[in-house]
Amino acid sequence: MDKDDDTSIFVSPFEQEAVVTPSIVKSSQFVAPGDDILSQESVVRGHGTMVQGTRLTSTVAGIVERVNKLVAVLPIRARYSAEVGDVIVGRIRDIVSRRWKVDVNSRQDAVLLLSAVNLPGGVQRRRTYEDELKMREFFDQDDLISAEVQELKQDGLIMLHTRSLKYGKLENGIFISVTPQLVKRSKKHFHRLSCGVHIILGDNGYVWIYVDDAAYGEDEEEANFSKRRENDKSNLEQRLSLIRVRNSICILDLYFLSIQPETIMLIYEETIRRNIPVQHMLRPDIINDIYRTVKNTKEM
Amino acid sequence: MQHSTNRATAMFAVPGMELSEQGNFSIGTGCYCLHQRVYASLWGRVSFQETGEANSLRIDIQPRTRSQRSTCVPTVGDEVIGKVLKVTWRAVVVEIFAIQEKLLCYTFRGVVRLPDVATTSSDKIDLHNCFRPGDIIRAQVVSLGDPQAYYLSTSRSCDGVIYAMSSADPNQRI
Amino acid sequence: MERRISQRYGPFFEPIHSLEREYQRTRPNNAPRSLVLNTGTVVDAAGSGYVELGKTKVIVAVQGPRPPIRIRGGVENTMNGRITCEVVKSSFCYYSYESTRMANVGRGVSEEERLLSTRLVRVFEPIVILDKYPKCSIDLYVVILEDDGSAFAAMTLATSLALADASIEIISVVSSVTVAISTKQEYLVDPDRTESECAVGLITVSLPLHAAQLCEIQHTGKLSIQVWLSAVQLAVEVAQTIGNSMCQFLLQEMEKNETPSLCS
Amino acid sequence: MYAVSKAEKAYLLDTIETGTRLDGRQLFEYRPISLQVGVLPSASGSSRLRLGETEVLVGVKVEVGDVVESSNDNVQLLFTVECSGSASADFLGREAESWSSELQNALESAYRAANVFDDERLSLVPGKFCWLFKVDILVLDTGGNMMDAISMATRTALSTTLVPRVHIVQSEGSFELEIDDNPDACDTLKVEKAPTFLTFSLIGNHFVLDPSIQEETCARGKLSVAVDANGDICHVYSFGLLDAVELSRLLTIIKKTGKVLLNRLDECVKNGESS
Repeated sequence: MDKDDDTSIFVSPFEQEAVVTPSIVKSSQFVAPGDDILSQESVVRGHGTMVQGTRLTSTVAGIVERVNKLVAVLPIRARYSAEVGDVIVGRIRDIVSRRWKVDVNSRQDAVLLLSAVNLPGGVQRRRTYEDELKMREFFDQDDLISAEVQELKQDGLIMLHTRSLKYGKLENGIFISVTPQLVKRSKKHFHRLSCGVHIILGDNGYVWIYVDDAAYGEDEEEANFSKRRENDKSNLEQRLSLIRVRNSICILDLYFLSIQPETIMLIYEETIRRNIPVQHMLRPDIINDIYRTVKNTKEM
Repeated sequence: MQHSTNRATAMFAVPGMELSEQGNFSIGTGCYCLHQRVYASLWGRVSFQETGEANSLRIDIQPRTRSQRSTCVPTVGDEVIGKVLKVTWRAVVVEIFAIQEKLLCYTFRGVVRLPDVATTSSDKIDLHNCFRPGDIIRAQVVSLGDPQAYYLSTSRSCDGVIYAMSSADPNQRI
Repeated sequence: MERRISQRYGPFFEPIHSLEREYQRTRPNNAPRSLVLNTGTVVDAAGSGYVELGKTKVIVAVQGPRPPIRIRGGVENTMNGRITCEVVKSSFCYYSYESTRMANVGRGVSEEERLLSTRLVRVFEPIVILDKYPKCSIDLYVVILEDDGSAFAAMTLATSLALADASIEIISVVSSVTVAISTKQEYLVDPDRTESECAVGLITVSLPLHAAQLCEIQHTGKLSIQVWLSAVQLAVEVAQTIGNSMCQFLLQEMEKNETPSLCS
Repeated sequence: MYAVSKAEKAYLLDTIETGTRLDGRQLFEYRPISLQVGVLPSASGSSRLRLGETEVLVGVKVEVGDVVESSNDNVQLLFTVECSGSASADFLGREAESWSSELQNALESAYRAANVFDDERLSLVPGKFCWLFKVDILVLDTGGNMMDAISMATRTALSTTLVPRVHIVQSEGSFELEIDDNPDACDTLKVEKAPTFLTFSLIGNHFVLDPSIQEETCARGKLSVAVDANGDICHVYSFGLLDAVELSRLLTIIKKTGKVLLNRLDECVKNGESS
């Protein structure tokens, strides 16, 4: 139980810094909606910009990005906008004929076709009518899955696929949603942290923190599942480190810091070093403390 | 509960009544098992049936029927009888009004989709030649389907149209 | 009682304390009012129950399990079964001046009715074995014909009867009772309207009969923990006796019905 | 509707079985609470409270009103709970109404039972005029356990409410009320008796205090109790199958925690005003 009159929890430091940004914008700068970006000749208008008369102005609050002549503004806080090849964590919202609708924190639900999933046992065949009836057994409503963006349709519809053994239903872990812009696109999304906890950093800002089944060196057999669960139950230590990772990610999200395995571990180890119990990690005073030290040790 | 102890072999049951300790009994309709005890979940007559195995009885509760109609819901594997409401190229919409010869209080919406109509050469069938709105068909529930309708199948040999209004129709039994 | 009726007519309420002085409880404190039970009152419904607790009269009709009728705009894509409830207080359910003020005359669903229906749904959600009724909705229609206190308890009893009558699988019949704590710290079981209004605390407890569990507790009024716990204890005991008599009633009904068919 | 997958629910249940929760809390532990008072300059008293992800804003407006129906109360409390549609998709349409009427009803009943403003100073003209405190509650964000957040915010808002001094001028049988010319001549309300709610969710076989929205979704029952500083019960509402024997154990916890919580709230308001 803790109460604090400190209002700092409402205002993340990033927003405070943003205020001092000058409105005359140089390269790679922060702009607010309506700010002039530049009046150079022959630029190509990208996302988040608008031509007003002769000026090019921003329509979102974000950072200006230039690629040759293309000028775009990347919003700092926005819904996820997909790119082909992104690894995402999504939640099944609905099942309609031969396809799942998946919530991926985007403007519209993504679509996962029945033909884009791996059948159990990994058999390669045409999806039969029986498979269609068993769709709920593969992924039921509200289930979390990891998947990859296969294709973007003209109207922005996101098509997913899980045609790889590493994708599929997520089990045995905790889900947490963060600002998608904090997750950098990288080659690797499945990480094993040094504390033994596995995470999937979805590009869409959904993060799955879990215990890897494969770590037990067992096959994915139903018989082992209950036994493994027994093991987990006794393994309180592991649960606590999972929760610690979750809270570390929470802190990163709160302070608008980039979420990568390194930064997560930085917070994680800082809290271990200070002997902060897991349940106190999200107390405003402690968060502030951790943030300051971490910021001093490493410019993030 | 006082009433439950001496009524282990009662003729009639009330929901929540303890029927027996779970032992050689297996659970039939209208009862459920909790903490190694069998309780009734329906109001009706209790019947014990031999299951064939030694010392094993199956407990069932026959619900008290006030009216002719029953309040069952279709489950996967049930044989249902319904009336065709609409025929499209891909599916037949059926109004289920009976499950296994039992009339229902409420009708449910069911759909026989093209692949479920017959086991063979399902892509060559013209549904309009097989079903007409108003026909009575027998079918089997294959899936709970989507929130709108149950999925039915008429691929078994005994399934299909069992009654049609007009004799001029080509009442092909599939 | 007759005097009370005539006195309560008029532009103002009389102060509650004077009411209390005149009022005399005619039965022992721990005895509920006479209970009348009936099933199958509504012929068209899948099942129905009727309960009289003294003057409080409640009728409940169950429709379903049936495919949900979409009243709400949003499409709900759940495969789970669900319970809906609609409570209506008849316009004549109070027999005094209040009827014009409190009863629902020509209005939509009143606040009180809405609260009662959410409560009733919550009582029966763990009781009905909803897993057996996927995609279906079980609709409860409650009419409070007359409200002379303990209406919610009567509603719960009547709904139990109606669900049993509709042959819907439930884990147990649910019994319910209201206990009022008077200003003199007496525990009054199954209070009527006057007693409920004068009480310092009012507890309604609903419980299934098969296990030592509680479905719902609602308490209003200020009490110390000890008093509260002993009141709940008393309520549980009375509710169990009421529940047992409800079971007896159901068994007798069954026997009455079945005897002819057995002979033939 | 907040969605939780079966796997998530299983993990949550298992974790609670070990005595910890998914955000690291113990079973009977509140999330961090941050509190601001005096956030609405035009209201007589206001507070904004954040309990984990739940955020509520409460404003109190003080008025003088006519007494209705010969009650002898000095104060009439009017609660309005508004669930903002931006907070949750559940708050659109009819769902919002049932949410707010339920919260409103619980608050009203608890405050009525606790008889909070039984204060001589608040007496106007008995039977003719009384104070009318309009408490407007706006739910800005839902992260579970709205009841507790609302009751705490309401209590703090009321405790910072300033009531102007009023002189009663009696002339020829009719009463006139004159508000003191000095705008600083105000009394603060005494809210020692005001109760606060403590809400438990029943998850698996365990009760957890202050459930998050995820825990609420996984819960099979709820127990919400309003206690005042003396540990007396002002309102109870529970649903879902719960063991009768658990009740007395929980109530002692409630009594203890409620006292601590109320003390901390009072302290917090005091410190906030002095600084």
